[in-house]
Amino acid sequence: MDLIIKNLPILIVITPLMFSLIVAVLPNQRHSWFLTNLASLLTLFFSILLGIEVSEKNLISYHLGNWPPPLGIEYIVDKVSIIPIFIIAVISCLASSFAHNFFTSEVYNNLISKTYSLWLLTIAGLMGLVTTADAFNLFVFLEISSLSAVALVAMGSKVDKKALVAGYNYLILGAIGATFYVIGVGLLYGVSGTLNMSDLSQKIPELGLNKSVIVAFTFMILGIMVKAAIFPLHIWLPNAYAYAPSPVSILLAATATKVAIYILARISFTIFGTSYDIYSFESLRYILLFLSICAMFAGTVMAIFEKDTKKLLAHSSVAQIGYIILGISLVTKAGIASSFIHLINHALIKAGLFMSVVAMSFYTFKRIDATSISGIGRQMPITFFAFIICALSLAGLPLTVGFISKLYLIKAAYMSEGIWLPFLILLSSALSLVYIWKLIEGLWYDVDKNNKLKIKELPEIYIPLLIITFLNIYFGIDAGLIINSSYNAAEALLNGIK
Amino acid sequence: MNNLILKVCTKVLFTPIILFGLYVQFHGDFGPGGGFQAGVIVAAAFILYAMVFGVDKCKIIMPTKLNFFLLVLGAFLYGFVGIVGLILGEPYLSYDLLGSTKQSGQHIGILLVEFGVGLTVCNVMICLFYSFANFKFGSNKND
Amino acid sequence: MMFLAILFSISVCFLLILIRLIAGKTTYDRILAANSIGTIVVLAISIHGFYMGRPEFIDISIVYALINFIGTVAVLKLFDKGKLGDK
Amino acid sequence: MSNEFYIYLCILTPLLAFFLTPFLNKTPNFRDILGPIGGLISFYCSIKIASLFLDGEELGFVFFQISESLSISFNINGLGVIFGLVASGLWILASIYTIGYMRGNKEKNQTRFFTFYSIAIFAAICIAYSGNLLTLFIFYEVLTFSTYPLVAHKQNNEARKAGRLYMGILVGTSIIFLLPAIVIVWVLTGNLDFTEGGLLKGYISMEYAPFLLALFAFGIGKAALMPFHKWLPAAMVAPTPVSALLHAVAVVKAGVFSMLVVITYVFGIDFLTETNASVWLIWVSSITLLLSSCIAISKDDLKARLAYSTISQLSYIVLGGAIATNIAVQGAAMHIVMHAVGKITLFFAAGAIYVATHLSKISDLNGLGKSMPLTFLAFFIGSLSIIGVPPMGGSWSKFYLMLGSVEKQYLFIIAVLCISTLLNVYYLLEVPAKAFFLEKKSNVQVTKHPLTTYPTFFAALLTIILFVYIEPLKEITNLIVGIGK
Amino acid sequence: MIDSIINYSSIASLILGILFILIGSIGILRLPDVFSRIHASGMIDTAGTAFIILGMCLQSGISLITAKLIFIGIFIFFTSPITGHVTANLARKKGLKPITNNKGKTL
Amino acid sequence: MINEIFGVWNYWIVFTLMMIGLYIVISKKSLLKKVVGLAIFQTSVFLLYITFGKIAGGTAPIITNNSEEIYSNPLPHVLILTAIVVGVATTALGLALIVRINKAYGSINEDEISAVDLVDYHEKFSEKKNK
Amino acid sequence: MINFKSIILFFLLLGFWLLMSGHYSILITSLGIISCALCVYLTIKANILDNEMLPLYFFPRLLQYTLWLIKEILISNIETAKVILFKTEDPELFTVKSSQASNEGKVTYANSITLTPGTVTTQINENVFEVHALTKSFGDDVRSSQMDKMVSWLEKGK
Ligand code: NA
Ligand code: NA
Repeated sequence: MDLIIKNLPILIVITPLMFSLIVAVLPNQRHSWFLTNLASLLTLFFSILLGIEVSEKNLISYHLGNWPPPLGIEYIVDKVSIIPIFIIAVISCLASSFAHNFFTSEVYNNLISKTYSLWLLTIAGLMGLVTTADAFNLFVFLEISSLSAVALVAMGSKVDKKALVAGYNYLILGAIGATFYVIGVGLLYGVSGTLNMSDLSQKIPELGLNKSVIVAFTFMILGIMVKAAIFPLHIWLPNAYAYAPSPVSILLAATATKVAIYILARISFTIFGTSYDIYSFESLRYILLFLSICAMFAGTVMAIFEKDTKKLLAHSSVAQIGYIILGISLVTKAGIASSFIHLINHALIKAGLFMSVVAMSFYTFKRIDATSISGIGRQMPITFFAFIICALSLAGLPLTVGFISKLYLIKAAYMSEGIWLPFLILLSSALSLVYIWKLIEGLWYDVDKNNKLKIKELPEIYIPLLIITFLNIYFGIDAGLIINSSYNAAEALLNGIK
Repeated sequence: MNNLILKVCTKVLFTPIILFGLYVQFHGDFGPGGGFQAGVIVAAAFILYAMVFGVDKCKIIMPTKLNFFLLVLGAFLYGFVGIVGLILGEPYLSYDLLGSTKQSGQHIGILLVEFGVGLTVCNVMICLFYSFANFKFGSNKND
Repeated sequence: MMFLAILFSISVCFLLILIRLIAGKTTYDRILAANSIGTIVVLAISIHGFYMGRPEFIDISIVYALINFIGTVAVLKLFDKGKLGDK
Repeated sequence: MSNEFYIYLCILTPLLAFFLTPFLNKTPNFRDILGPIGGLISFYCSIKIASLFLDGEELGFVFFQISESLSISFNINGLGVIFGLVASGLWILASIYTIGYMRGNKEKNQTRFFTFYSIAIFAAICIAYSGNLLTLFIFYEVLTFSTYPLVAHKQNNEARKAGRLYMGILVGTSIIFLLPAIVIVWVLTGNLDFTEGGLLKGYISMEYAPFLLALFAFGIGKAALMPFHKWLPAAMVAPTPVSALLHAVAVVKAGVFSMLVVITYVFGIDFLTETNASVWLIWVSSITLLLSSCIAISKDDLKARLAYSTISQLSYIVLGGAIATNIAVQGAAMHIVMHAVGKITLFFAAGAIYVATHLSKISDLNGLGKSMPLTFLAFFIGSLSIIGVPPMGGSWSKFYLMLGSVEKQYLFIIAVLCISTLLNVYYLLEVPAKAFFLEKKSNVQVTKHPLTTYPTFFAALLTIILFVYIEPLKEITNLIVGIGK
Repeated sequence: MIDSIINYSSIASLILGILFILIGSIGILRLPDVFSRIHASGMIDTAGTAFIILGMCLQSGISLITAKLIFIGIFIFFTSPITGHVTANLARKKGLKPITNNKGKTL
Repeated sequence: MINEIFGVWNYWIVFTLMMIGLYIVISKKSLLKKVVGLAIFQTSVFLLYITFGKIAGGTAPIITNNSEEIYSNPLPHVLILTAIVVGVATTALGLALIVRINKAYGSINEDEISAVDLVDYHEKFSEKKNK
Repeated sequence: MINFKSIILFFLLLGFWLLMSGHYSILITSLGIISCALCVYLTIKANILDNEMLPLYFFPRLLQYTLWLIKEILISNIETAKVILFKTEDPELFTVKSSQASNEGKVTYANSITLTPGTVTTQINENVFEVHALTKSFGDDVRSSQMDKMVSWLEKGK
């Protein structure tokens, strides 16, 4: 036990990693599924232990291979990174628990074991991404996670060949993003001679005003912006989410971009936080603010005109990412906290929405078209109930997590920008009601055109779906935990800025 | 390519290339070698064989399943060596405890890790070749 | 200094063949030129090792020779069959 | 027993009824008696709460804390006392009447109907006693969702369409306008609690106040301010007891109640007077008032006419709030009660007529007065109350509203009130006049159900009683505006 | 004495090698078609490589390096005719006709 | 002097490669060429790292017996090696996808693929209408 | 299927390993033995361990032939250099017959032709080779079939 606690930061990475290797060669798909679940559960268990550790120690630093930083690679878990760690662990656990039937029907038979393997590899990549404190190591994990995610997306080609093209575009853009990031890291390394994040944050101010640092910062941020699907670099996202196999959609929607946003915050505040004054990044943050506002509206408008349900949700994700980035771009404690609140909450919301939509589309074996497959909610009342709750949460109704996010985001926006920003936020969230209403109306009101299909509830998805729904409500009622941890995270991040 | 010279010469080259690959593999820490290059060299032998005699024949020596298994095994070895350190109470990727002394521990660790890398790289290359071998460039418009 | 001079001369040869590689005319010309460049590079790497006083570089030139050969065969095969797979 | 107990009991009784009703599906008698009993308990508690409030006791508790400054809490204020009394009191009458209506009409799915009826009452009482905007909003939405199955009860295409419009407008306005308004209040003040004298004072600048008020006014779609009034006539497809519930007891009253709460406890009357933030609302409500009266005249369907009458009457209440003087607000608060009792009388009568004759067109009612004298008499009395003729309760509220506008020297409001009163006279009194004085058209079968007639008549009597027994109500309204403390 | 002899012969060998490579390169550039150019390329692979490697072998004496150099030489000797032949073979197979003066004899 | 020019030239080459790579990715319609462009783009980064790692007069960081040897900084090389692996993986995955796309669509041209998608969409739509 | 050939192959490989290794620790050497065994195993499994791969019967005369070939290569290199630098080429394409019986013999002959600059084997049809020569004199050299005889001599070493 002591051994486990000592090695927690690496355990959450290597557990899924090693399991992914074992799973890849298993001949029996059920066994693969079982091991995937086991790995996810173990990871969750380690994450919980880590959460307890972090609440006591504030910061856990782990040195790979006993080489002390800045020479060796350091893994750090603090009050900021514990948030994405939890998101990844929980979502992976929930989504993998019901994945088997979906993969059996949506993925070519000979690829199912490999799909599980890639799933765990994605988890490992994301976990590594969150924990590593080495700027280059981060790049490696960035690529591990996004390459395996690309492969996962492409697995959806049995249902629709568009998955291949979606995966391809994701790959190309993602690779460009990652390369941009690594260019930035290279430039920083060139001027500072170190790759360790905290070491970088100390050495960059010593350089004074340096053009390389500015270029590096720009490259890194641009690269991560692609990964985080920040408008207008989001074009890969809707198709990738929509055409991926269903459980993958859930996993990606809830974790991948969130982690990228976390990295964005890490880079801006941990690495460059100390040199904030030197370079007066204020002007840059207005660009981010502008983009996030664009994302809010562009995503919403695209979602309004979208027919395919999964794609609609993906477009809505683009808009929601806009909200999250908006909070970060305020560079205040309240702003960052609000963006972390929404980071968590949106993961819960989107996971729930995707899960219910996916459950509804299972028997039809195709994507739900918001207009053509209608009245499906009547045939699957429990799933529909969960869908409604999550949709209301997305709309920001009180007693759901969506309300808390919106509340704190608007407060933060008002506190630093005055009335116009809350106005824009409210306007875009009002617009978002259009597509939410469209979905609900399509799924519930429209007369059943598909009553020939035998659509039943999917029992195995009940528990994860209801858990997510419950969490959506529970954290809407007892918001203290999320709010406090987000404020802690914001404080920890802003400690970097002097 | 149904070419007598190519066939006969491939037969001759196949074995030495593999041996050379293994040589590079196990002399990694003395020269500019290592698992990465070794893997590529060994894979090159297989790829040459597959190009000249056909992928199907190559799959007799290196079946797809074995290929994938070895690929995973290599990666697993890489990770597992790290875990051994972890189980022995050291941080991940510290090989000090693998041998009797710190030096030999490091040496054995690196040897094993390099072997894992080589195995993986080699099999990844072969795997890639298998999957791309039958990709026919049709009359696609390319721009 | 001698090795530097040799390296320099090799570069000249390299450039000469490069002209053929670019000018080409037929694909086979280009393949041939590329193969010859490969051979030259193999030699250049070895000589560079001697120039740097680090003859261990020879291992690299062996690998390069190998890759050069297999690459040429692969390209030829590709132009023959359109794919690498079958006989 | 602690004072909070009464609030709990008052709220939990309809909730208990909600949970029990589905289990009593097999025994309709037990199921149906739950309503009146529950109503009695709740009404008793409401009276107790009212008397405690009049004694100056502080009543309220935090149900739970969401985050530091957000909570679900209940707190008693004057407006709440009035609305609580109305909701629980009329529940008794309505439930008795409903039994008669449902059985007389042999409606299907009665259990479901009663289930959602109870939850609607529960939501209404929670709204009445809510202690902050968040609680109010939540139960406002609960009310919307719980009344949806009631509106779409018949489950035919027409009902579904109406239900869609009903949900669309009420949920849409509440999320698009009301919720942002609440968020803005929280952002500005960091607090959502209803505060005497106004919460926003000192937190919002003059130029933004009207906009915030507009968000509230249009966000509270249940107040049926034009142009968000369409749901009300559309919801008329529902069975008459539902209409009664919607128009008289729960839904629209919840709307105007919320409006008044926002005006008195969030903005504060003094603040509105100082900033003139509500002047535009006077205009909007006046226009709504006149227009809907005109539309009412053009409607031949009795329930549709009553619906437009309701829209117009709601605007009286909003107008009272918008005038924002003590007396006008008092008048508005009184009008909640008066209109509730008056309108429930009219709806009960309309339902009774429908149960007896299956007629719903006014032009078909000629000469029915002789066969249903009590019902039409009740309709007549209810109409007089709504028109504002003494000795009916409605005269008090109209009087106060007039006084308020005089005090503010808004003469055109007086003119509006006068014109609308004339229109009221025309479109309401036409019904009993036709029933009593015109020839009976053809053979109309009249089969009365006693449980529909007597509650109707009792409700009519109540309008008269309220005229005489106005003192407690006055005291409570004094406390609302802070007189006599 | 021996050392300097070895050194000079090594230099001579290297220069010879370079000469052959240079001539081969010129041949590749100058000769009219792919079949003729293969001959020039063959010069680089044989004489050029051989002399250069010989020069380097003389430089390093009897050592591991020499063994490896010889290995490279053998490898290039072995593969050069293969690629040359296969290139020519493919060109013929695809119908490319060499420029010749004995047109009648062309197969 | 030479050193300075050389250093600057390195950056120019990196920059040129980068631009060529990006240009190919953006402008070419062939999915295959895009992957090639991406590979060029990534190669430019390797070159950038090498430039940083190079110490004037230093030799390759392979340990010899001569302890006074000046080695170039080995870390960038390790990093490049990792980056190359990542680059190879990216290219491989891209190619694998192209193979499958070619199988599914019969083309690897962006425009043709979207044309196929469009045709599919219309067929689906007209099917619905006919029903 | 461990036969004489495979054992010979093993020792050849081992010799190669030991020659190249330079590190003779127990670990590395045993790894070398394992590696050589693995190579032999793969060769057997690939089904290529035959006379074409390892023409053992060439060995007795191999050295002599190699020396002769090197001489030939040198001469033709100089000739080719002359052609490239000073003379105009006069290419010709012609066929010759080869007299070797085995594939490995033919391949050796064809490769020897190609390896000597100035001549390239372009096609092989059973025992008819198509050869491209840079000038007529190169062609005459091949047609004189001196090399053919040498290879056949090498082949008859068994
Ligand atoms: Na040749
Ligand atoms: Na030749």
